[in-house]
Amino acid sequence: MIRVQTEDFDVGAELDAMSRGNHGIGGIASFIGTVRDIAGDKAVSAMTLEHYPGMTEKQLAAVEAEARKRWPLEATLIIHRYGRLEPGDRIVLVATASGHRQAALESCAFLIDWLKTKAPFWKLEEGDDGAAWVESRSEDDAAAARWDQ
Amino acid sequence: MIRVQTEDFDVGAELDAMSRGNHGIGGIASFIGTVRDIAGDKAVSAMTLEHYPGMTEKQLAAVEAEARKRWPLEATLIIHRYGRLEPGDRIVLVATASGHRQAALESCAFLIDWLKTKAPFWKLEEGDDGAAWVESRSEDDAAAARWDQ
Amino acid sequence: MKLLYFAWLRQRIGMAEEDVTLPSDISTVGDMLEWLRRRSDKHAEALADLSVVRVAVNQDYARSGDPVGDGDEVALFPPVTGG
Amino acid sequence: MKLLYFAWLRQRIGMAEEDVTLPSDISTVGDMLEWLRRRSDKHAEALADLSVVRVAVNQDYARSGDPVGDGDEVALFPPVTGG
Repeated sequence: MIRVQTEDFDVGAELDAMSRGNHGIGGIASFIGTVRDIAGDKAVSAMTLEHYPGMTEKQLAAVEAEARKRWPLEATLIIHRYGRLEPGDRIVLVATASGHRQAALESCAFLIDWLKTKAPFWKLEEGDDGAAWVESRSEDDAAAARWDQ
Repeated sequence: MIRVQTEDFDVGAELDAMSRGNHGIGGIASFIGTVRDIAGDKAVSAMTLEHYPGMTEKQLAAVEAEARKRWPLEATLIIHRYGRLEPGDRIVLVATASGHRQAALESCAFLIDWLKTKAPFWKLEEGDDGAAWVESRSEDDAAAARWDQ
Repeated sequence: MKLLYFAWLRQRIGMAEEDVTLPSDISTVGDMLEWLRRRSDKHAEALADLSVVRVAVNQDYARSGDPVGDGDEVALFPPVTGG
Repeated sequence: MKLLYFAWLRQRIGMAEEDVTLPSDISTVGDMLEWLRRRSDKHAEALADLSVVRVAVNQDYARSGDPVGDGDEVALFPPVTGG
């Protein structure tokens, strides 16, 4: 399931809902991304996430479908917020459920790695010197690329 | 933090509690292990987890300390249940929080892999043919061993 | 053709979207970018370094040699930074 | 010495724990296991295949050559299956 929204989400309720009643599930792996109050050596007081409605959902669905092709998954979930967020706020939740632990753990890492380089979101960080667009990180490209090997 | 208990736990509340107020956290990775209704080709109606009080906590604390030595972690959590559980019930929660996504994801996988081969728990599965002790899996040894490389 | 701009490309070009008529002799993403650069000084400045410009045609990533036509929805944006 | 048994070792030996006095000439885990096998038929049967028996001395994993003494807490159990 894919959701793109401004509202926060209840992690416990979301993980329960994705696994409830499916007793073939042996493990649920999840990753929650949150807003840090620092970027490099610069203080961050808030950030605004912009995205490309339509393409976002299309790309997230493609990433989810790829994960389901690579691993035997019982359930997958991606929730990504946009709009203005403050330090400590949740940005994203990805979760995968499988009969097998390694499938859940690996596919969860895959989802967040691919999401970071494919989903059309952009972060505008607010700090002491005003607002600045976050630059993409080569580490993120490398993290996504390792799944191509 | 380490907890060994019979009671269920509230995943959302636990993850909130471990990260609340720490705005250096950028990612929280977690793994929830649940009881499956099948083991191999055998139906499972319930399981009872036995453990070695004292040694369990000691080994879990050692695994947690090793993770904190290997990765820059802001918070770690291991909750493991014992006693009688039914399909769909949660068995274990491991979670790690870090400023960095890969540190959280890798250390979370490390914690559950090492826990599986070091924490003194034993599963007695109940099925159509009565109760049987679960045998250890060589895949679990291999999963734990890859962190030694 | 519907053009969409995001993040600092939107800010530098000064608009979120515009409708343009693509000349009939332009059929690839690369040629379209060269043509767009000549629309205004702001376009030229925003598209000066194409190594930091990503292109999507009908909501899928496209490269310089990929085809593009006047009926497409085309988006220009910087490398993504979500998650 | 306090001996603890878990899982099927507890069931086969027929008790969860026992207090024993370790002979003074036994100083390693391996020698202790050989000695324990001779305590009863149940001990012998439960400890027949040592490849599926793990030993902890004072709540840390121990191997055949590791030292053990009469004041230690020693646990015998199958390979663990938690998580």
